[in-house]
Amino acid sequence: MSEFTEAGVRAEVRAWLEANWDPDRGLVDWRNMLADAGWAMPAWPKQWYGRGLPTGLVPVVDEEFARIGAVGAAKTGIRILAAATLLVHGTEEQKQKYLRRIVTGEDTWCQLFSEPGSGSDLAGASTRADFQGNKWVVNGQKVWTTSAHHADWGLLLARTDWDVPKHKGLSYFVLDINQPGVSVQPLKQMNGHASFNQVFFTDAEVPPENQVGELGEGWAVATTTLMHERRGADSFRSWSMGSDRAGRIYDEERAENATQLEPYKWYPQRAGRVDLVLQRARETGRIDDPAVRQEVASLLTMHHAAVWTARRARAAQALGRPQGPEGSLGKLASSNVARQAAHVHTLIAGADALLSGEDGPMDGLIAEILVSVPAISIAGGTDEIQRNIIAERVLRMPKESRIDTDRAFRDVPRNTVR
Amino acid sequence: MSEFTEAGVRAEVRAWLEANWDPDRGLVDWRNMLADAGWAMPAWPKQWYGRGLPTGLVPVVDEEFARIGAVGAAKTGIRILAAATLLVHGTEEQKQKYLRRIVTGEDTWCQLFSEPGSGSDLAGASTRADFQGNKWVVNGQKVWTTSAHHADWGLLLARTDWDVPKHKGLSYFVLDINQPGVSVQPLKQMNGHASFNQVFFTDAEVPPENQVGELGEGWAVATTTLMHERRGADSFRSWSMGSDRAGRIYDEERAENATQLEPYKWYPQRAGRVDLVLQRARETGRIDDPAVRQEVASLLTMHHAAVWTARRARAAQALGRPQGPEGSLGKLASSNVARQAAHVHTLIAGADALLSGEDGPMDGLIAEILVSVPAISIAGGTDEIQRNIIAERVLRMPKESRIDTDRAFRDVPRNTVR
Amino acid sequence: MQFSFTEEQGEFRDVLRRFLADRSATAEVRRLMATDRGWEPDGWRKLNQEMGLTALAIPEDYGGQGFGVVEHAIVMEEAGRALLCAPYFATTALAVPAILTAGTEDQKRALLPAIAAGDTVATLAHVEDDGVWDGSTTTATATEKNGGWSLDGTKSFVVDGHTADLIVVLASAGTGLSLFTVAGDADGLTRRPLTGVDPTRKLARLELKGVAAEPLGTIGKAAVPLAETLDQAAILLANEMVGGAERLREDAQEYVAMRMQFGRAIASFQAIKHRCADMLLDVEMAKSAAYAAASAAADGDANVPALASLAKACAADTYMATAVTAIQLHGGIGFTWDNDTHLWFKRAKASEVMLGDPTYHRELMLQRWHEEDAA
Amino acid sequence: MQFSFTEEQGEFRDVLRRFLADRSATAEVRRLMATDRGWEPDGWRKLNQEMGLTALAIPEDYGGQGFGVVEHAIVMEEAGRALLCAPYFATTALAVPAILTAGTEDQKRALLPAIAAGDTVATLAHVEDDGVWDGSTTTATATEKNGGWSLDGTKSFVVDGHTADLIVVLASAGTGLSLFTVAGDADGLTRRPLTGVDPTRKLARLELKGVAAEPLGTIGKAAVPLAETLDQAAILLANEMVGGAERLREDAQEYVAMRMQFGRAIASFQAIKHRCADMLLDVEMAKSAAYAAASAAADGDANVPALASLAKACAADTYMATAVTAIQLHGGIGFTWDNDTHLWFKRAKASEVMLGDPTYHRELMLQRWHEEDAA
Repeated sequence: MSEFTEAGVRAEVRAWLEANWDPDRGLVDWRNMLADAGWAMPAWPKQWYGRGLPTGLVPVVDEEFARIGAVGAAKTGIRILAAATLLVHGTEEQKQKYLRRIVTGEDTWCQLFSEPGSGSDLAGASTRADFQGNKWVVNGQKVWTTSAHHADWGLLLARTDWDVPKHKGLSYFVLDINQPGVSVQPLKQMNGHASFNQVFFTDAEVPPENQVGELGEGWAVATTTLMHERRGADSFRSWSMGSDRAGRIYDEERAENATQLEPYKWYPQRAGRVDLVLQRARETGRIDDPAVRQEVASLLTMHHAAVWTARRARAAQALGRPQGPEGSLGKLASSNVARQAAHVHTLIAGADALLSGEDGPMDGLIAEILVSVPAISIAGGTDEIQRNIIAERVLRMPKESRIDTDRAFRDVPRNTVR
Repeated sequence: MSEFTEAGVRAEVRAWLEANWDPDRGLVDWRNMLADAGWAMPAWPKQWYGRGLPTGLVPVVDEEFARIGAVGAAKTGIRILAAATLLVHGTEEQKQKYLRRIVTGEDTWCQLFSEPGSGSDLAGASTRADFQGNKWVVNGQKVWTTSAHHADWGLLLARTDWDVPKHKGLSYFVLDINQPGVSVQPLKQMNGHASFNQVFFTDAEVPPENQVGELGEGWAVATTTLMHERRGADSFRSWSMGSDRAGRIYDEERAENATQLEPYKWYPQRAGRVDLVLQRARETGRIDDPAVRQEVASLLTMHHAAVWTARRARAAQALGRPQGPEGSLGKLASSNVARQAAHVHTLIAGADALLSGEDGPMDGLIAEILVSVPAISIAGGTDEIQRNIIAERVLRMPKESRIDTDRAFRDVPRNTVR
Repeated sequence: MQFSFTEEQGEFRDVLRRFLADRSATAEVRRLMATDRGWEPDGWRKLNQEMGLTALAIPEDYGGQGFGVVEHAIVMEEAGRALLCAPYFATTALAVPAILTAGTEDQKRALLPAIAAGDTVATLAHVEDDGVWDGSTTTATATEKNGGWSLDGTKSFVVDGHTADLIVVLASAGTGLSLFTVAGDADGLTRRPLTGVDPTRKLARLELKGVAAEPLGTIGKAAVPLAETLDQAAILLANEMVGGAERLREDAQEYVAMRMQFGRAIASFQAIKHRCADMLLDVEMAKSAAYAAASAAADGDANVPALASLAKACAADTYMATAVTAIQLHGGIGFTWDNDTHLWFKRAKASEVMLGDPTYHRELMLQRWHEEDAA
Repeated sequence: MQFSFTEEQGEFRDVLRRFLADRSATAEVRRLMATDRGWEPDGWRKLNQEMGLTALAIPEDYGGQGFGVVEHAIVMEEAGRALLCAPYFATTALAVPAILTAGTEDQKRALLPAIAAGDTVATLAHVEDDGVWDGSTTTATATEKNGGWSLDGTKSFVVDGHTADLIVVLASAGTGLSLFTVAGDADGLTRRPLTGVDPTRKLARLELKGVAAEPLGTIGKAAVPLAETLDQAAILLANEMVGGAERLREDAQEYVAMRMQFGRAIASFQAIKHRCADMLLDVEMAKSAAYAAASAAADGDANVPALASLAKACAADTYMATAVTAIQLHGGIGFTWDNDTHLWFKRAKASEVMLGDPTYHRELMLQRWHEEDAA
């Protein structure tokens, strides 16, 4: 059994918050206090702004923060993935340099993994890092990079050896975004937003101390990042949207959110906005059409079954039981739900589904659903990749035979960029 | 242009029929006359009971037969596949021996291709034929054999060489079913019918003159049979169900059909019986339910779109145009139609869908649909195989890489029988 | 709602699964389904008493073990998995809830102990020839004469109706819908087995001519108990269905791993892998719905009627789709009588329709939906 | 029905396809869709006159070429394939059929030659803010005064409504539904472009305040001409949709053949191959339905109303499904603005709804179905 009890943790955090919480403090100042007290990231180790708390007890801490209205550590965006990766693979110096400013929100991070030529096949990255003189020199292109335009640091996966199989020739770096060799350009999507970036490297530089993990071990490090990304895939839903209370710290948090959460503002629409369906069906009167009712009921069924499946997975996790199959299904389920939601929103809107922007239903929100849903079955691993994962890792079916892993990467057929 | 014209053919066959048709003639006697006159199989060569007529003009002959009520050549079952194969690959002696008795209906044939261990992968047949003394000796097992229990001859695909790749080691034979080494057993299906057989060979014998095509060229010969099977996949629908008119020849034809068509009597149910849907929906009153109406309309749409697609293919064929994609889609479309039909029949039947036999709707016919439809996406090539064929042959997508075609068949991993 | 089973529940499931794997193996299923009764009194009594199955969810006051809907649903799921040929669904998911919701205290004390002990097999006859599942078109009539009641009319689609010792019958008594208990061997009762699509669960049609009957609870007040009974039955059936679906999925998974074509296990083809992944998704979603509904029922959640319909529709669609896929993955062998897949396919088809098809339940679900209660 | 195109029809299609590939390349589509009008008068007049597109299906008596629905449908299919940004659908599939079915001989002679010549762009305004597609809830009114008529009310979802020279307006004249022609620049007519999901075909909302109008045909007798017009428009739209779907399918097919991941073209993955096979099946079925409906219309078949709804529903479902699949097969790149897939996706979404969604048309189809006539 753990040294921690729910009651003990609750009492301790409550007492500390009552003694220290002050909404008129500065945001960074307060988060530094959290870091020092170990309440910033309670599940992290004690030496790194945490308390080594079991993840099952973290919600207790969150509840107490919410009860008193206290602002927590910075958690939005890629920063938590960066931290999780550095905690496992980083050097002491790297942890010292980056972790505190992650927690305080002073630094913003982005993930430089996907490339035009390597989407589903992330290990096929062909952005190159060559050691020249006393530093790594990076050339190539990354894509689908959220927040690169206001990031300080990037988690870079780059090829350092072209003469070994693809997974063996990658290394992992922390790259300073704000340097002349890095050009960040917005990538406009079909829904009109430009919440991703393309990042171009032309002799961008990375000092050797910014290498994370061993040379050629970049894929293993990236796997840590990706595992945390998958686990937290829907975490943007739980990110604090900021409080509307008065106080300096709330003002600062709202300002932070305005920047940090901007790229994610269409994500709920991408998921289909099931929450709006009954209200819309009632308002439009389409709830009275038996054929529409069938589709609405199907959607609610799929949605709730997916929610309950996720809860089963979390409940098993909280009880420390081995992960069942239900844990790997959420991403695929969310694609099915979102597609059915787009269908139902169209059905409910009728002719109004033709309209967008201010002319469209809900000031264009319905139209935004219709043109955003296609992303959900692609972003973060296509449905096809998810089915491969479920088949191979959960159902233990034979792996697809590979022709790209047994030879030097330079000999693997691939598209030249774009 | 052809030497034939529609008007010319019509006049000629009409005149011949008016001069010769007599419903009180014996069935075999009449068919022998058809064979001699070339009206038995008008598209076949003149020396083999035909007239070398273009296939586009065959319907003209059929129309004239129908007009006067004349019985045609025997066409049911596997016999036409046997004939088509022998016409291409058979020796003069084989054609002489078998073709006339095929046309007259005196001989019944069956196809001995599928095995328990080779279904989708027909070329993986492991029934063996070994040349011993002066004959081939056959051992092994075939399955899914329609009409084997009353067949005279079987089209046998057997392995004659185990040391070459799978497609190279097969040979093709005509096997006499009525011999001690052949045991035919019924194979009961989930719908309660036993319209297929399993055929076991224990030192069954085939004389060398019954080999069709060269030794080791059996796969090419079988491909001819299969091509004709695919082309005529739905031909059982057009088989004459016999007339109810009076006359000796009609009596004999009805008796022939009772035997020959018995194994096929559930095939219309397997296809979903779309023809019954509107009538059933009206009789049960379910036609008034808007949700049911949506499903009925979807079914009718799928069904008619499939029918029209088949007609497009036939129209193009009749015009001598190259085969478009629409010609390869029928089998897959019929699976989709049948599944939706089973769904709609269930929806319409309501609680009655629980009942079968005399207690069930339409004396059990609806229940028979529900438990027969699963066969349509399997028999004659699974949906998965159809999609492979469409992707590879129509869309010219890359073939699945094969690990079974580059080595001696004896070294290919396979299930031992059952 | 409860989103995980307790360790005790898990152990109970494991024991039961092993027990039924042994006692309801497919050879036994095939033997029993070929009989007219569909189950054997001696064998069932023994099996039932060893595991206390009918007693499980009957309150202790009435001779039962007092477990709740979640435990009951576990038994249903395992029974569905094993395709148990027994009057378990009829007795515990139809008759017992009817007696518990409609019966007087005296009636519960009189009827339930024998059911719990496995001595009485019971069922519910609430549907007639028109196949309407909610009793709203009931034409069977109850007449009072000399202080006793007698029933006339026809009931159909009665699960195990020709073999049950005790039949709870829905009839109209002038003042409204009423439930009655009738003895299986009562005078004037003619029971005819119906030929069903699913040979593993038998149905019967009952003709009642002046059959002596005892009112179950208050005359004219059966509407609410009937509705509650049907909700509970739908939830239990949904759990049975996901058990069957899971079994089909596992068997198909095992088959494709073993079956070689083109020199490789067909499980290595991406089309097969993706189909299996989708099947897993489907079955896990339906399990979640069935479990959630059972848990809500155990909690007495206000949203139970909606969740019952949701779970029934979801499980029915999934069971049927899984059965279709399972046959497809087996290829030709899956269409043969000797392969076991069709046994579950037929149960899936019957269960799709039993208590109302998915279209019916989706409509009901929406009528019953209280957004604020949906967890 | 005709199940194959004649050689002349095939050649016409080939010429038109090459022509539009050149003149309506995606760069041009992107340029035009960014304009408020959505098309350019000079460019369109030139393109139209070179190919005689608006003249094609107008009878020779009225200055057209006198071809039938099948040829018209070929143009629509190719326009859908090329995503042609032009008032072609509004003019030839909505306004011209309305004029042909409702107008007097004099009106046809007066109106159609300028349309055939490409000098007049026309449209139909028959829907209002409630989005009811069959005109049954029309609230716009027509008033007679001094021997002339004037219209008041609002029309919405009017295709190219803000740019058309001539607008056929549905209004209620007391005695029943009536059609009127209104000049695009008439006094009292306010035209506001609507922001649409599909930027390649613009919609407008019209406010009419005492707008001078000429009755098209007989006052109060517009119901039948309107219904026939909408059937024909649905058939033509269905053909446009299958053209778009086919283009999406081909582009996706080309992309997967080129795109390498894991050291191989993704076209070599069985999941992709099967998806492409299903997409081909879908598109070919929808093409068959669209062609059959066009052929039936050309023949004056009694089942045209049912077939129009069938074709519209089938093509809409297929176009949308194909668009979804096409984006999926492109992966992330398919979700970007710079990739062309979304242009067709948005047209698919708009076309799904335009003239009534598939659910609406399936219901209509069944109401209109005459079994004996279905070939």
